[in-house]
Amino acid sequence: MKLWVTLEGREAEVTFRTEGDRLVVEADGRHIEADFVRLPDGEVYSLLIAGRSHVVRVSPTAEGLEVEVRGTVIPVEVKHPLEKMLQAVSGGQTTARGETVTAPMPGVVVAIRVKPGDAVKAGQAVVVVEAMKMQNELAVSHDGVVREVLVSERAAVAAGQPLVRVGPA
Amino acid sequence: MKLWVTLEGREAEVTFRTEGDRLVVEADGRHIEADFVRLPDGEVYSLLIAGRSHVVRVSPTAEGLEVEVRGTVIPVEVKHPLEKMLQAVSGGQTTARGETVTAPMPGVVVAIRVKPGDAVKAGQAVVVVEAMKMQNELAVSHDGVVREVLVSERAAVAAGQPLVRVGPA
Amino acid sequence: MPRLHRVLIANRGEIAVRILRTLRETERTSIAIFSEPDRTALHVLMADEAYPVGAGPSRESYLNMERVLETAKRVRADAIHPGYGFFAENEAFARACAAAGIVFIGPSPETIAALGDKLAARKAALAAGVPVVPGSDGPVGSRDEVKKLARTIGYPLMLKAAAGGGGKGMRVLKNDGELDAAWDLTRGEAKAAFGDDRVFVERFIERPRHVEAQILADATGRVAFLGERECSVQRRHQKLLEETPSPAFDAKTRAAFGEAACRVAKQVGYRSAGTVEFILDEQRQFYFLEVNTRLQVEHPVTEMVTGLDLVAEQLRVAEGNELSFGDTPPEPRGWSMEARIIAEDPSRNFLPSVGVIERVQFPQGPGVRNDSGIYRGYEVPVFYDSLLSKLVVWGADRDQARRRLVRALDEFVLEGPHHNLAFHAWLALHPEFAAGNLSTRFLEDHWRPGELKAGPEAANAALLAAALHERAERQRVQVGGRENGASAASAWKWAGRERGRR
Amino acid sequence: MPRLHRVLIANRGEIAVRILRTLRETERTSIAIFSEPDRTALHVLMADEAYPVGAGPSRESYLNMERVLETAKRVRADAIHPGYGFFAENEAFARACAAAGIVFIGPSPETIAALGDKLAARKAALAAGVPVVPGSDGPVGSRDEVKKLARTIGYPLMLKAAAGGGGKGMRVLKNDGELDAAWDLTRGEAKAAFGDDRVFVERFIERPRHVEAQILADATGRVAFLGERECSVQRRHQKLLEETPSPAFDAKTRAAFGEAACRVAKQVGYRSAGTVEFILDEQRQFYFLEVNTRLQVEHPVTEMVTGLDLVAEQLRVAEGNELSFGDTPPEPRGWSMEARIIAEDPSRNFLPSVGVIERVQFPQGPGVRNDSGIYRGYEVPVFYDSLLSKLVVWGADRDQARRRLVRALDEFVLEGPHHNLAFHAWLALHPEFAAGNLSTRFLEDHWRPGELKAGPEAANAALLAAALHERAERQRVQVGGRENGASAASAWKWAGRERGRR
Repeated sequence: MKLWVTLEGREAEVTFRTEGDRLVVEADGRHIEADFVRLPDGEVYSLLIAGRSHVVRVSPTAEGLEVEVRGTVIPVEVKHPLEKMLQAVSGGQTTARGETVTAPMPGVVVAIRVKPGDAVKAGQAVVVVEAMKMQNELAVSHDGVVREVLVSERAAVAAGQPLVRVGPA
Repeated sequence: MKLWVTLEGREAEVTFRTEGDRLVVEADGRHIEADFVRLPDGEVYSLLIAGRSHVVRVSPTAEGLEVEVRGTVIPVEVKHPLEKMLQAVSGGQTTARGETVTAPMPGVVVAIRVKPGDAVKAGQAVVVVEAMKMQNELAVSHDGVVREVLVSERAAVAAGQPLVRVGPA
Repeated sequence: MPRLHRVLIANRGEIAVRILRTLRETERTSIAIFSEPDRTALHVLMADEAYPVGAGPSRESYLNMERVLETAKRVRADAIHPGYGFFAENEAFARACAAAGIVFIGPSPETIAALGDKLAARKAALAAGVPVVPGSDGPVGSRDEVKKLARTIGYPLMLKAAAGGGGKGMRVLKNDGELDAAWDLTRGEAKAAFGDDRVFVERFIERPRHVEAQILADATGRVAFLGERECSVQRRHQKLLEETPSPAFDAKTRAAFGEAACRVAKQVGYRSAGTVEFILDEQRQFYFLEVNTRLQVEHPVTEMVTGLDLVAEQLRVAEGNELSFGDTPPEPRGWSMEARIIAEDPSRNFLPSVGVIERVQFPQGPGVRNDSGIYRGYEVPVFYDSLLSKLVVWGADRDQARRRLVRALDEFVLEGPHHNLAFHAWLALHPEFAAGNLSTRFLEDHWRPGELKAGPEAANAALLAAALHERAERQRVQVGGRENGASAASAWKWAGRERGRR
Repeated sequence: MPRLHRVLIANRGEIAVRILRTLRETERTSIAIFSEPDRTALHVLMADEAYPVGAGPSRESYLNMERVLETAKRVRADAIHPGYGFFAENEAFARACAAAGIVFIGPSPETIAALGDKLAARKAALAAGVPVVPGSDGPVGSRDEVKKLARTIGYPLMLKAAAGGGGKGMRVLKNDGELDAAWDLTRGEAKAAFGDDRVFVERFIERPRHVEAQILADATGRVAFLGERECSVQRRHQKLLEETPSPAFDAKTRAAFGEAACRVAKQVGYRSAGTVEFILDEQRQFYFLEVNTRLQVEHPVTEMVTGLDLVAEQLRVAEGNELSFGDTPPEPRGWSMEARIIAEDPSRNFLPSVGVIERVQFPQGPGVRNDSGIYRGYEVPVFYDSLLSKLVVWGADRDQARRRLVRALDEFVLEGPHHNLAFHAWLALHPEFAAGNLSTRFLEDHWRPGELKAGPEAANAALLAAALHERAERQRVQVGGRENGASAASAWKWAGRERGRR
């Protein structure tokens, strides 16, 4: 089976097959073999790669997978051939699309730092949400212009609720 | 709902109902109320009985239930009205039926102490099975006469495998 | 004073569990209270008795003084242990307990009052001849007042909530400009956290160490010093890792330090367990900061090296008995560290995280202790703070303790909310940490986003895991399952946001 | 001697996990080996490296000397730690390691040989002027020989496998009649367990205490005594609960005891960690029993009171270094107890149990240590012994340790195989145990089937749980689901059998 896997910023074309409890992977030139077994509790695999023992925990997230290896969480982006092709077509200039700042968790809006029309720089805090007794400054990830402010101060917000929409600069 | 519950040798007629997170039980004259919630992992209930906190774990077994309360396992026999009636009809002289001694776990038969026709007394060891590096003497629970010996010495046996059949005395 | 048979714990989470363990070990009845969302919290499940006290928000339950006291009276509690936070340092609550004929396990209301206000505490320290950090003598009423003060003391200054503690409601000011930004935010936090928006300022020491003294005083006024704890590794004034002894101390410093701490305690007629907080400047001169009139989150490291049970000692004092060790506390043995395991995402600026504990396996084996309020399947509520567990280790010396911490973190399995296990592993392996070169600016100096990159071997394992996941999913995955390329692409863009939602 | 970087653990289960924890903490590479059914065992998952050594039965894997050594050589192991059992006390294996240029972590092959044979060990003790229990001077060849001996020493006698240990292959004889019954069974067990059916006899002391000395000797022949362990609570000569210090000892006895243990060790030029076992008669006179030339299952209690890591000390000695404490071992502090958590059913005459660990929550908090080889979802294999976990507690004194054990047992959740948690709770709460009145006959004297009856409050809770279960099952349960009344009735009869199957 063939996949495109993006891991720590690098994308690689990956082909793999399994023979019984052996896993054979080819990724940009490298050949990796492992003895694998799925453990009983959760999506957890025990891998023996040339004798080295690894327990890896896989949890799907909205943008792909998170794989935990010895406490470190490694985000992994997996794409299938067609998906890959479509993305190529769409050009994937992701940063030109603008973004929406959402509440990362339930809380209360204690400050709004921008108004529609304001220009914002990547990393600039636009909203302050208080949750778990901490005030959290929520920032935009790209330069842009504020299109909408969707909440008011003191408003209680739910996890994932859109707070501010920002369009391309 | 009505049940017959046998607990530590005593059988009681039990009626119960739930109202939201309240459980109301009547058992031979006694009235017990509890606040209950099922916990997320396994069949485990948190009970607050007049403020006293109990975590009870329920696991079904062949003969009924095992309820674990603070580390102590309490076997509980539950019967439904019809079942109860049928048992009444059948008289339930269970000891007259004879029994079969089975291997409680995988192991090797290291000794057979009886042959067909032998009279055996309750508690008498009839077979020795070695498992987990221990020799375990398996006894009959009632007086009787050996009908069949189903294995030979040195035989490897599986859990639950019948070893000796004993008929009524 | 009769034995305290029935003790109500006016708290929740790991500290409530910690306290009820000692109650059980001393054969007392443990009585828990719980808010609605805490019906299935671990302290409720483990207690002998448990009673509801209201809705989720603390103010409606754990901080609902009438309800808590009414419950304590109704269930005939002999005493109340407040834990930390909530009513732990609340004078009015302590008085109300006394009025209700219930023993408050802690110092007297007068002591709490005298030390609860940071400014009064400063005065007490000065009266006891213990040095304090230069600053405003009282609350400051306006930005301008602060600016005036800045001319004399000089920037950087620290703006602090008068009623504050636990690092909440504090901000550093490098200049007048930062003051303007921080003024409202700090007073807002102070108001929200303590219902008191008074703030004051003091000189900000660039690279201070935070070192505190554990004291234990009996009813007769005998005060014992149980060694120091260094809590320098902090983020936003929130302690992350504590240890005892302090790598900055020699025997001479320790003696002077303990002596100063006891002087402050005697000055205010202290009783029960308490913590005298100091900061050390770069010259290792210590200045009095404040007294926490409660059991501290990090008290276990002191227990690990002394073998004492501080909660048991508090109970002894509350019963009017002398301390278990009389006049001579046990010699500390070895070294202990505590890592606070918090529901937050180090890779996203430590954003708090919530959710269900999907899987948890605590590290075990020699020299490891877990104090925790979570279990598999438990949903971490949003109403309370995000401390999930405390991983405490002991070693014969600092390096064994540190390596044991690394080993234990490596064993720790925690799935569900994001957490800071990997951060602690980074910290414990950092050469400056290993060398004991600590300060409260450790993170500003050494932590950079992206520090948690996995090595090539882990990356390989992750690659293989991804392949195995796809194999497992093969049936369910339809190629291009996301409606179109654009939204597949947008998954990228949203990645940041999404991860926060878990 | 160079540092041992790569250490292969020729063992499995909790002790393999225990050893690899120290390897990780001392920054060495841990190399596990595993049988086919152990591919998912905890020691394999936790090790840095893991290699297969054959099929399930020990003889085909963990006891397959060629395969294990070939593996150690192939993966370039610097040393092998044997743990306990398997090759731990196997002279030939130790020699083969040396021949292969691999360090065997333990005493020399000569020492193992000298002490492995109980009769040779008796001679060594006598030579060192240490008293032994009167008995046969060598193996006994026939029933008649034993009967002759019985005339001089007198019944009761103990029939023991010459190559025995760990309580396997031992039987008590009260008279000639019992001898006839026990002779074949004992030699059968001896053959099965040790491949050697030689047996010998010694005087059986009616109510002995089992007390053993932990010793640690460096390469230069310096021998340290690290305190005693009392292991009197046993069933069928299988230790169930161990503690240190012994409630039977005063300082004077301890000094004489330690001195005797060191004499035996010096007599045979002992090296590394070892245990000198004694029995105490009713007059508290101690007699040498045997030397276990290995790390003991119950070594953690010694670690709890001394703060030492015995595996780390073994590594130091194997590297030719002196002990971490030089000449003066640390003063023991407090009291420690270890409860062996075993897959067996106390309510069915401790019948061994197997199965999947459906749920496990280890007790946590102050003074609690778990050394375990299990995890949720793990299936306990039938090939190896049934020790699931060791619950170790520490207290400032015996009573705190005992009450902490009770508390920890109460917290312990273990679902799947039957286990002896409730038995240990019964034991820890028994007045005779609390009083320290122990002997190896403790169970014969005090344990009766049915001791584990739950109290009325627990019975009520169980009743309610049954009701809630029925409610949950309401849909699935068809009334009379069992085909007919007869088989419903027979469910009763079969109950006993069935429970064994879980």
